[in-house]
Amino acid sequence: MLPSLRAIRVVQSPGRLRHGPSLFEVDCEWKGPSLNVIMGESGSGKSTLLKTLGGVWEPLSGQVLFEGESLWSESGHRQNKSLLSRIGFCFQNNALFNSMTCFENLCFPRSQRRPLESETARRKIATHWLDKVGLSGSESLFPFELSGGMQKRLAIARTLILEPDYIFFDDPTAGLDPITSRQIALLLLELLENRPALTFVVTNDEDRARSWAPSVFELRGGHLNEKRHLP
Amino acid sequence: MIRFENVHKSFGPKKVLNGLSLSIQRGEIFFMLGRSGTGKSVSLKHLVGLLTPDSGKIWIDDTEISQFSENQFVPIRKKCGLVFQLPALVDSRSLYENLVLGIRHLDAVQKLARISATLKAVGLESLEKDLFERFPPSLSYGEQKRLALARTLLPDPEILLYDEPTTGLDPTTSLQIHDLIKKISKDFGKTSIVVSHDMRNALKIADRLAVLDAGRVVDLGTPEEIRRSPVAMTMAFMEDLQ
Amino acid sequence: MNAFQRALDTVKILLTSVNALARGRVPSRDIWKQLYEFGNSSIGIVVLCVTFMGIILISEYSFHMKLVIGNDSMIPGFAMILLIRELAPIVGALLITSKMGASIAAELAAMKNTEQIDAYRLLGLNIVELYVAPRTLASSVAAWSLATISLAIAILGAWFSAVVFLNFSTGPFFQSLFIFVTAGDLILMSIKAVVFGCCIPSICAHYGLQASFGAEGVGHATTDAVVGTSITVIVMDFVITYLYAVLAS
Amino acid sequence: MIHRLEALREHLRFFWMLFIRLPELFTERREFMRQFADVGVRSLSTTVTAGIFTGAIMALQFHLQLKDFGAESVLGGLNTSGTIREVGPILIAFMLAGKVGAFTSAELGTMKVTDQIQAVRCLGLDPISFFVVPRFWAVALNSILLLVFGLVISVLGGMIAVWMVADINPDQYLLMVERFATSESIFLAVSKSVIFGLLMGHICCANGYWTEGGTQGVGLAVKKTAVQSMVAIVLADFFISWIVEIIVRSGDFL
Repeated sequence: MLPSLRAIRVVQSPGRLRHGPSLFEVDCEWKGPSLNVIMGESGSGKSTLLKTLGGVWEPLSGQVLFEGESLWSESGHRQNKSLLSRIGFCFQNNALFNSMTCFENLCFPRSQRRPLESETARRKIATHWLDKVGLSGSESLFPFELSGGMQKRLAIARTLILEPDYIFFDDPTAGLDPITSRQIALLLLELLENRPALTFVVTNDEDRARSWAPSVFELRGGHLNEKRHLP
Repeated sequence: MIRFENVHKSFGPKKVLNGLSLSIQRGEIFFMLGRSGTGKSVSLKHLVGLLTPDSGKIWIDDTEISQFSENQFVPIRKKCGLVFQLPALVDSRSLYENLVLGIRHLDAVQKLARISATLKAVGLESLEKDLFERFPPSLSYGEQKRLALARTLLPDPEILLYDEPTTGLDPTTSLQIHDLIKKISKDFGKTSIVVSHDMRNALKIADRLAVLDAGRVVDLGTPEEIRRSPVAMTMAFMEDLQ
Repeated sequence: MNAFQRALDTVKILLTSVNALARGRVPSRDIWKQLYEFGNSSIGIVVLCVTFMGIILISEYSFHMKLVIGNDSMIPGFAMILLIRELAPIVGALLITSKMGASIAAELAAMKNTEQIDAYRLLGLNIVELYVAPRTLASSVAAWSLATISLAIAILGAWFSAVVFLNFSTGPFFQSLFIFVTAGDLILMSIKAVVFGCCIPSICAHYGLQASFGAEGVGHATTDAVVGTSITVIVMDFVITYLYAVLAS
Repeated sequence: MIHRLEALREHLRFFWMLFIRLPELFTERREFMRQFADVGVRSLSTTVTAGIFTGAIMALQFHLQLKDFGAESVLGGLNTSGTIREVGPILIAFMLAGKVGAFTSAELGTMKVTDQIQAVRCLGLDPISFFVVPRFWAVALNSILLLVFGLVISVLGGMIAVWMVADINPDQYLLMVERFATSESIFLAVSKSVIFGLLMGHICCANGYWTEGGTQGVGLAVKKTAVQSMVAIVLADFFISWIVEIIVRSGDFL
């Protein structure tokens, strides 16, 4: 089944407050695997939009449909578990589990999502992904012992290790110096190449956006405007 | 004017400054660029005595300050104003009280005169009428940064030190901040040392740039020299600008 | 967020934790780890504080008994009853609150800052079951054992100070102890210790999870957690003592 | 063990510095007044709650113990003197350690982490006399006043609890208070309040000012303040009671 995401008049208020003026009203559809970049001034709510689309927060009104299916059941906040397992979210602050080593940070999510998988297979995949993002050798380090760039690499590995069909990156190059941020951007491109997933990346760095996609979506004035071609 | 001579500094096992040698002329806008963790901010903090070097010499004008005590740094801090990466405003005090922290010795009339001139210089004249009622948390992050700059400017220091003034700011605001640095340095004849990793804006306003790597200067020169420089680290920084 | 909403949210956290524990969804490895963490970190200060208070109680009571009845033969019994029923559980709980409770609030606030809590949610995990449940069981077991251990050592301390300072002899000391201290007192202490122990993690977790962002948020969350838990412990102690008084009389 | 001695020496030096900078309080008197009012208002409700419930708990305990001896009549006096001498100061101080102490170290810790302390230093001001000295005296003086006020409230708490459980009406309860609340008990209670106040003021300012390590550091500073305050309070209580015992019963003890 080709991944597709449809946002029907999705309205969201700023951050956790759940009240106050609505930040945006978005009505869009994405069909098939693609890399979509969303840009916008800081404070335009692009991060909140990504979290609403990515199932972190329930939309105030309107619906987010993954292949026609909604993540949030009408009754309460119970989330559709099987759909949730096909989503990978990479947070701006990395959200690394600081009580676990790098290796455990990768094994833990897989043990939750693929409980039947054998321990050895899981360890092999974790080691494979550590090499893929260039962190081989730092298996036993804790997140606070890593540099900014290395933490971001681990966060990306942890997001992709679940082989998700829907991938969300919240400003992956924020707070990094230009050289590290370019390395991370190239790493993303390399990892997402010919991967059948519908991917969204939020950023306000035009240099990086240019390397990801020829044109971008722009969140301004509470609406997600269609493609803007980058010079 | 300001000279580092083979300065070494390490925090426990981590060596941050590894023989830094550098000299900066009066009235110059001097940029120090480098990846995070290469000791840029640490070198600034040595100039105002927040850190003391393990070895090596540091001169400001013709006084050697590497072994100075806390009191000896008081006059130095009047001469060098440091603008921190975070606004570092005192949230529990009004904007006025924040601004006059550095000029408490002046009388009220002088204070107000200087404040209005400095607020105009940093583009915050609109705040002038409610300095007494408003508090830092009510300002936007960009405004807080400008107010912190005004606060550092008020004691009229000869040298201005900027610690990553535009990190965390969106592209448009950081452009405005860079223009502000240039205007203040040229209008008031201040020597400005700016630590940053924003090469594009640095090349626009800097008189000279130094590129640091692993606590040492690996490249030094005017913007033109830096654009054509064969040094690997500089080229890595330039890649974005093609 | 007013007091009632806070109480509601705390009860929700407590029920989720107890439910997870009852369903056996909490790996015993976590529980043992937390039990060690809770006991090991607070044993020293709890024993120290309760013992010193026990010693002082003996001299306080002798001062009062001389005023009221003239002879101080019954002092050890009286003093120890107050220690057993009130001070051992309360002081133990308040120390656990500041030592472990504050860490729970600070850690959860920091985890919220780096969005780890959202990350756990996306893996279909409930942070309360994962983080708070093992600590709830560990805290109530630790509260009870610390109260008991510190009580025993406090009685030794009291015996020592009675013999050395108040020229008591050992025989009457323990004799008055056994006359006055009934099984009911020990049960009351145990109820208090367990009740306080299992509420501390939930109250602190509530404050941690409601923390606002930045260093300010972590600071306020930790402070409010310590204050909120301490007040709750004192009020709960009064309620339990009041019920005991009504039932006993 | 050396680590502990080292820490103790640091604390003593910090405490001594706060004292000799007392005259500098005059230059920051407006900040001191603002801090004093702020701390007082913020912790009044906690003090009242702690006072009432401490008194009530102690009253219940004494009631249960004296019930079999028919010595109910002395309950009022005994409870008052028993509470204000020993358990009252400790429990109320525990509450204030959180509400006043922990809050101040969180505040100072946040200032340290957001570079406010470094910034003020670079503007030629001494951060200790600018931030710490006014807070230390605001916390210390407030704690002393609030502790004494809390003890007075605890008499009220005892009165209500006894009235509810053993229906001894208030004036019967108060009758014996004068006889038992001897000047020695009051002196003991006040001296404990003063020493607890100074201890709490110092511990919270020291931990706040020494905060390191970003957001986690602030949480750790608050935890340290709470724990250290409680242990210091119990130890101080022990030594004060012991010393007063010696003075009052000079022959008796030794």
